[in-house]
Amino acid sequence: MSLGLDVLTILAVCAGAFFFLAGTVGLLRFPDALCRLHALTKADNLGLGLIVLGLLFQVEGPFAALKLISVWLLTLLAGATVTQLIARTARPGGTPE
Amino acid sequence: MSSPTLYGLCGAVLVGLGLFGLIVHPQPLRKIVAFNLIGGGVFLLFGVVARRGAAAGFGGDPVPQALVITGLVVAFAATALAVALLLRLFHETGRATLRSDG
Amino acid sequence: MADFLLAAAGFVLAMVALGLVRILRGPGDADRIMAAQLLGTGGIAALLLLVEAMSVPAAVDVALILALLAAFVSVAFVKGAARTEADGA
Amino acid sequence: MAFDTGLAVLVLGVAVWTITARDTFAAVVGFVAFGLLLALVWVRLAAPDVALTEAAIGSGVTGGLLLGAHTHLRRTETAAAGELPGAALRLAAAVLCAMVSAGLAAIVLLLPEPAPTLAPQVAANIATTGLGNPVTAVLMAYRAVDTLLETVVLLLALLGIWSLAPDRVWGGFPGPHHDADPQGVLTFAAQLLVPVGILVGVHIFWVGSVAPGGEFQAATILAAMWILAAMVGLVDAPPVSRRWLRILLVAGPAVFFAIGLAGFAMAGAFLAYPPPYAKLLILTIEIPLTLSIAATLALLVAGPPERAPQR
Amino acid sequence: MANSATAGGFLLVLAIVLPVMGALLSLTLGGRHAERIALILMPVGLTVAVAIAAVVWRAHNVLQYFVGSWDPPLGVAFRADGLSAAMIVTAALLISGIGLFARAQFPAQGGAKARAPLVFWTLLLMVWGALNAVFIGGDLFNLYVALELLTFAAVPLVSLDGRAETFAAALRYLLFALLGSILYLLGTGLLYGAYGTLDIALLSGRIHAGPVAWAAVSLMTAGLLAKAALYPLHLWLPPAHAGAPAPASAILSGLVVKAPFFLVVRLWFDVMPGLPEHAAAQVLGGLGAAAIIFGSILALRQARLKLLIAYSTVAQIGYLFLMFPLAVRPETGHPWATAAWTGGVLQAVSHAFAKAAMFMAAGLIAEALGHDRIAGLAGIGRALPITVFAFGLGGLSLMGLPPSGGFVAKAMLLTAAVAENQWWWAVVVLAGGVLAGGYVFLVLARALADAGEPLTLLSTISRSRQAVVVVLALCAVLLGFVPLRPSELLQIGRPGLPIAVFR
Repeated sequence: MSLGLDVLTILAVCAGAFFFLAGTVGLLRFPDALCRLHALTKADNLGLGLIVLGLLFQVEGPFAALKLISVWLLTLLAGATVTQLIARTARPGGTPE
Repeated sequence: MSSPTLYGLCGAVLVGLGLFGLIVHPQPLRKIVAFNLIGGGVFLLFGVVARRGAAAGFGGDPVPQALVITGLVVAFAATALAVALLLRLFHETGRATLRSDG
Repeated sequence: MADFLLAAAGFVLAMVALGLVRILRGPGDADRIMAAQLLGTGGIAALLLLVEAMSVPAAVDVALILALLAAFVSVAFVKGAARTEADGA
Repeated sequence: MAFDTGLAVLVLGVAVWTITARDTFAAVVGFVAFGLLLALVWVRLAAPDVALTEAAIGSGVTGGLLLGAHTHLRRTETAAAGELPGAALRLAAAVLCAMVSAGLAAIVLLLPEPAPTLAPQVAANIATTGLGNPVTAVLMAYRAVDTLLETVVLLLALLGIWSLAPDRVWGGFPGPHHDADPQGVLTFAAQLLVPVGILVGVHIFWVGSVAPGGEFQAATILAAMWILAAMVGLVDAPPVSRRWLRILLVAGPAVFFAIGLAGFAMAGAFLAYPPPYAKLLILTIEIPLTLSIAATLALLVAGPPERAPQR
Repeated sequence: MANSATAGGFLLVLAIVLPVMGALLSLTLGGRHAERIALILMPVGLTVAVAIAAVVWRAHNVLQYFVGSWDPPLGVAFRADGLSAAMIVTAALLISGIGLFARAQFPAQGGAKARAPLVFWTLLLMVWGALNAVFIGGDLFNLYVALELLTFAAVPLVSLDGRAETFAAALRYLLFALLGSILYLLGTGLLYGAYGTLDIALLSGRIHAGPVAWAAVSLMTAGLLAKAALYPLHLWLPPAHAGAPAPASAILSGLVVKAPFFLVVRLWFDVMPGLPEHAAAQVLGGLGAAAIIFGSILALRQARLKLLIAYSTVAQIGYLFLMFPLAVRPETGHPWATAAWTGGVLQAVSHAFAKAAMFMAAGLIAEALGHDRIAGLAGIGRALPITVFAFGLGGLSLMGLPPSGGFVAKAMLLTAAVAENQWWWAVVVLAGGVLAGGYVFLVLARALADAGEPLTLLSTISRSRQAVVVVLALCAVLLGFVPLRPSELLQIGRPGLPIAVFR
């Protein structure tokens, strides 16, 4: 049974890692801040989410699972807050300084 | 080379880097950041000492680990005091440098 | 399994590092905040993988604190930026 | 091993960035990242307690503090940058620092094998403390006097910060006032985060006696949550002259001292705990200590009084 | 190591706990009570200090206490040898004197004026507790915490007046002090990594010459020198010590800089006895000599009295470090080495009294005149004769003229230098004395000059405050009557005499 779970973990973690890869490629390729922002937030939140999902197959007990999910939710919240700000300050021609 | 040794070398370089920043940067805020970097390096060396002393079923010697926790809290208090002094200096004089006029 | 998770952690960190190089050079503050954001998410992901790989379940709390404090620092960022804008106006 | 090499290189890269970055904001962002990576290193070094502390204090609250300071100082940046010392001095400093690093690196390689350790002694005596977490045993029993003096150091730093207040606002409210924006995104984020954070803090405190965690980490989280609520205007710092505030700040160290002195009578020495009650006594110290440290840390970030007490 | 509660060992705990708890109490109760708490604790703390010295003297041995009954290396030990006892008594006397002097300057007040008194009295007690913790610390990390306690208590004293330039001075002081602490901490970590203990007594038995020990001691010494403001790391000291209010300057110059010096002594003579090599000790002595010469010359060139005194501190710290090349000798218990040892410690003690008296005298003069420009001192000798007299008495110690503690200290360093064929240090001691004579007479000549017209003083200076200053200056003079030979008290716990710990 644990083999099946391991396979699920590997699949989810690989998918998560792929999203990190995609996010980074996006960062490297896109020309302006707004596009980069788009690439980044989508990719890393999904990437982390998939990795958390993968690890959920490994943990023991609901409490540990709850902790993992909280980590993801908190990161989403942080990301959303910052994205608000960046979108505001990174308007075309609106770079601070 | 083992992983603890690797991090030990990393700590050694961090101390030098932080020291450089502390000496060279004219802005006090940068000096404060550099001080924290030295602190990071020093604590890392403690961590390496702790890891090397793993025994009795512990992953590391708990004594240096506890010392690092104490040290981190003290370093934070130092940073807070330095930042407060710096901000007060700035509000009083409009400058944020240590260059004295005399 | 542990080796795979460790490798995955390393891969995520490598991606983060690559992204950092691009972003830290970026012209404005927005890029730097994104850098921190990317590093935060990637770091937490790597940490979670690491915890499972090394089987030290207690260290999940480290990720929890990192996520919590990342949110805290984000708000500090936003407040700071708002304040700077107000000062500049 | 490959992972450790990569992580170490990344840590060094971020550190170099922090030191060499042209502007201060970039350096501060670099420092926050540095702290986060160090937390990973601590997990690799099998020190989860330190990783928790590093994540909470080293990266989180210190990062917030430095960011706040930078916001104030932003305008002085260009003026100060002109004062960079000359190339000769920088070169001399670089050579000196390189020598320090090289020397330290050599020492790391020369450390004796097998490494000396107190781990067996910690393990042998841990039963008498009633604790399951060896780091907590060191902090609260074997080297309790360090911890006691350290909490006094925190209070002292706070008094030092308060002492910077101009006389006319002495006893007043620390830091600037933040207006609440009930519809704002930040307020919403804070309202979500604070309860979660408090739960996490209580959890970290509670597991501290048997698993990684403890009063310093828990206190830092609680402090961060309070600062967060203050930043978005949900709460305001009380005037520093309030008696209850002073009592809250001093209560932890005071209880620590009291139980320490009671050790003379109960166990024959200062800061000694009679074994059957050791865990109970330590917990009795830790609860007020956590609250005191949390209040102290929060006020350390809030800064000196800036607004007069009467409003 | 079954029983750790040594007879009288609890006194060591009290020496730390009483002032620190007093400080916590004054922080809680506020400005009106802070002064009262400090005044009550002064006689109590003085009694504890004298009791510690008496116990050490009677037993002729190291007084030791294991905190929490945990034996080192797991636990933390407090230890008082003859040197600790001498420093604890010095600190208690000086703190009491400074406290009595400061009553008029920081009276208990409410409202907006409450800030400075509360901060001053609380920090006075904190400095006291931290100093005692440094003097009796037997564990290198515990000493680190004690050093930080001292730093955090000392830095806010600098900017107590709230003038803009003092914030810069305080910040510079803090940055130097933090660099010093972190280097000290780094050395501590290396020693633990190599020897698995931080206890000084255990470490002295395990340590052996080698790169690790050398690196650790070099780092720790460098850090402590930054805190002790030894040339060329002295830049922070003059603005900080001169900018603080007079009683705070007296604490900083008289006591606080002695703590890092004390730790360098601990490190070189107790942590690694016999290990330091002659060459390294010569370097320390050379820095000391440079401090004496440059500090004195810079003092001569100052236009303000408090800055002159502050630069003189830089010079007098230099004398302390002359004891290293003279007292570090391969054979333990060498008679000339012990003479240099006594000389060095006596210099620390007598400078503490003399400098505190001089700073407070300068404070009274500045209060009376409204300024402290040396050029404008004419007539003050007639207006405040007792204060100027006290300043002159303190000056005797700085110059090394009899009768004064400074004379005995410098005479012993001089004899040791000549007897050990290290005559170059003797030249420095003499030159420093001449230069000190120069700057002391510069001030006295101005102060005793005729103003031409009667001075109008801004405020009247009470007799009692002047009396405190004279008494402290007299302490420095009285130290001149100690016999001119190695002190028996200071040898307690030293190599040459057995360090059998009594329990």
